[in-house]
Amino acid sequence: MDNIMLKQHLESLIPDATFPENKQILEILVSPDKLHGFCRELKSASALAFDYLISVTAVDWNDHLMMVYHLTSSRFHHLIVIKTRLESNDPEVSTVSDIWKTAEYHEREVFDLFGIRFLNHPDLRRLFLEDEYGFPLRKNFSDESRMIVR
Amino acid sequence: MQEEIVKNIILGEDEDYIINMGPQHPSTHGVLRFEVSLQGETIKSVVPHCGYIHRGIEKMCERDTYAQIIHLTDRMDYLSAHINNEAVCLTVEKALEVEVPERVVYIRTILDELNRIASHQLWWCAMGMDMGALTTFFYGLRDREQILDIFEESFGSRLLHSFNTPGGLMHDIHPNFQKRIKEFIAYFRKKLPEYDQLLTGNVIFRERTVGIGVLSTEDAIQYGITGPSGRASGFSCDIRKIDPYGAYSKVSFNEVLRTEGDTMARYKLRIAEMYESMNILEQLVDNIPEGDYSAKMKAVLRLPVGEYFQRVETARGELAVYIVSDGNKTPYRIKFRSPNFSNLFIINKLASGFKIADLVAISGSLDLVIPDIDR
Amino acid sequence: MSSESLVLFFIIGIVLVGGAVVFSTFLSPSSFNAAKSEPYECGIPVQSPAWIQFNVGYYLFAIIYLVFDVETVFIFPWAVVMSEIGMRAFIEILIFFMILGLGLLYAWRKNALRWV
Amino acid sequence: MGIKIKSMKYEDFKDNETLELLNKSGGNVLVSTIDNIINWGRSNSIWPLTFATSCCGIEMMATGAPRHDFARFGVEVYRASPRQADVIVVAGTIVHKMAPVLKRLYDQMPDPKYVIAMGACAISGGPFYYNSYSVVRGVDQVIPVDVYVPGCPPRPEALLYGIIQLQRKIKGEHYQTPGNRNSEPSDQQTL
Repeated sequence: MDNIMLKQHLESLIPDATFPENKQILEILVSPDKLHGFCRELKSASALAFDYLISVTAVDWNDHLMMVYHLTSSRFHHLIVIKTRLESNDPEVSTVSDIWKTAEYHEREVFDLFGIRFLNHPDLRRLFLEDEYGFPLRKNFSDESRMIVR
Repeated sequence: MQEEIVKNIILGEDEDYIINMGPQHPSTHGVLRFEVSLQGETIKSVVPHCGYIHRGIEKMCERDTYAQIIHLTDRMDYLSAHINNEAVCLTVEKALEVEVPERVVYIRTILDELNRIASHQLWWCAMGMDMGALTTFFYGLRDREQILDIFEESFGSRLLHSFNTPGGLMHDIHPNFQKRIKEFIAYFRKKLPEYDQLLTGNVIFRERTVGIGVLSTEDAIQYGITGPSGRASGFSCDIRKIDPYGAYSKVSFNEVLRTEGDTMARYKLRIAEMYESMNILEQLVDNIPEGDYSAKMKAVLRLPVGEYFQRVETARGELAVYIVSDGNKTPYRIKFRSPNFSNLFIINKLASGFKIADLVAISGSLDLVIPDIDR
Repeated sequence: MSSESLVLFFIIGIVLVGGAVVFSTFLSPSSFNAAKSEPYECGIPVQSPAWIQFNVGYYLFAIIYLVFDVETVFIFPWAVVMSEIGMRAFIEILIFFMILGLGLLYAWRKNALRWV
Repeated sequence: MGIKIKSMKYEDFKDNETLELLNKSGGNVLVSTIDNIINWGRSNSIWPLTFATSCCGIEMMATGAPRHDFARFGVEVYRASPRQADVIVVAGTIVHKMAPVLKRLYDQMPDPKYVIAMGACAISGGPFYYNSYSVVRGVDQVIPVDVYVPGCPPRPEALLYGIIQLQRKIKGEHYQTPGNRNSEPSDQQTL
């Protein structure tokens, strides 16, 4: 199913989503509260069958944080990117680990490196760093004691 | 003080007896800690703890130019170093719409397959050694040295060869590169059946792997298990087939799939994949086209503003590189979706209920490389 | 075997073993730190104590092993003198084996050999 | 009576100036016959601990493999537990979360123990020296190091050369004070 039909299908699913321009993959910008319902729809819709979540990550744009979900289907092999925009001072978004199990650990990594809390995540602990450490991948992160910047 | 408390408590029958298959353990292939709670010898639950080799590569890449990132990506999954570098190079070339000469495409695909065979050889020797068959360590690494000689002759380094740069290769290959590969294939076609005689038919090995750690297809898709571990349970996720990059579209090879999903299926699948890689090599090695080894590239590459995504099939699964560029010479954000990260966290589902010796077999069959998990 | 060579044999044993132990403690450098006395658990401080109530299967296997180990200890002297005594010794050892075989059969039927 | 290093016929080992340095820093000058016997025994059977954190571990495995077999130098087998290991070859990057574990492993080794820092990461943090927030820059901040093997990853021959250097160092010691004792890093400087 190529991008155009995919786009119409997704527009029917979630009317108020915007489709930012992206050269390679079909991109959808969704508001955080609609995210969970939309993802459940994507997985259960037989025509779409997005059952394989490639990766969950975040990008810090200084004034806001952008969550990025890469999704594909193991049957149709079409690819989409879902994005949600979060506030940078108290970022939180609902988890998708009940839809795709692999999200549980990707989200723990994003929590560890970005500090984004995931609501009703089964076991939100830091994955790599110790607890009292800062959030390294944030743009305003600095740590003179351990990091020699060149 | 903590020692006194620990010494004089006697654990009741139902309390958990927790031991650490910790960072320094021969079978964790690196620094990964399994917190195993045991019931006698049977595993109740395995909690993997990582972070013991988290070097913050993604943060470092935000300060490096694209040519410098190559030297960091092959330190992530060092057993498929060349494939990791190629992933970043493909992303950058696709972003800049650079047309790479045909010769580079062929050489890159040949080196991918050689790297895949070398990685599977090392997996085979490590898995055998973990389960007590020490001879596999010597057989496997003896054959791997042949491939490392080919790498060394062309790139100068054995393991981490940053031979790929955005736009092509660092320099041209060695004149008797093709001859050495043909010799290697002839040599390894005789040696690979030896692997089967040594380990696959061994009754102790079969007893410890058949029916152990069964992974169903839905779980493989749910947990995002890609690569040989995913294909062993029927999840067809070979990126070389889904969206072929490099010379994979010009090569006819079949994607090895098995459905049992147990440790023996993962083992057999990787052995079959070595045969598959040799077929690809044979089809490619004779017709490397002439041409220059790299496209004309500016000294400092600046990707146009936007986001770029490329998926590549490494020896352990699907590596996806996601670059967000805001126009200057270093990426604004780079994310590596590493295959081992998703392959690791299925271990609790696979190993619960089995013996602790089976945990060693299962984690050996998942073929984990820990710096790829922590990045 | 005359008794002097037996005594000599005994003394050489003591000297070799004792010498090795004494010589090594006297010659080896030793340093002490807190972590050295704790049990080694892959570099992580020990979490739960090792005193656990584990399954009775381990105990059964140990006992069954002990019984048949002692049996082999009895067979060694018999094997040495078997040629002088001849057929009578052979019958006796068969009875001996048969009794212990019954013991093994009993343990097997009672599922003592089934691993948890 | 100076150090008799019979097994090393290579000329420049003899008049190498590090021998004098070795005498001054390693053990005292007078190395008696007991020392020679014990050091001969210790230096020709150094058992490493299986401790590999990242890419240098693969080159360490290749050193143990058939082609570059370091069992020829007495390094017979990788011991899994520090209780039976003589040398700890730190192969790979040491991160702040791993440093206390490494220190604990080093402490739990029985006494004539030595450390080889293999690879640029173990020597000085290597490629992760700049811009990395979690790498310990150099393993000698955590444990005293006897031999440094540079390279990223060092070739198996480089590790073999490092082991020969360690053997030379052991041969020049007093049997009661092995290893790089005099540069024990003060504890507060470790983390």
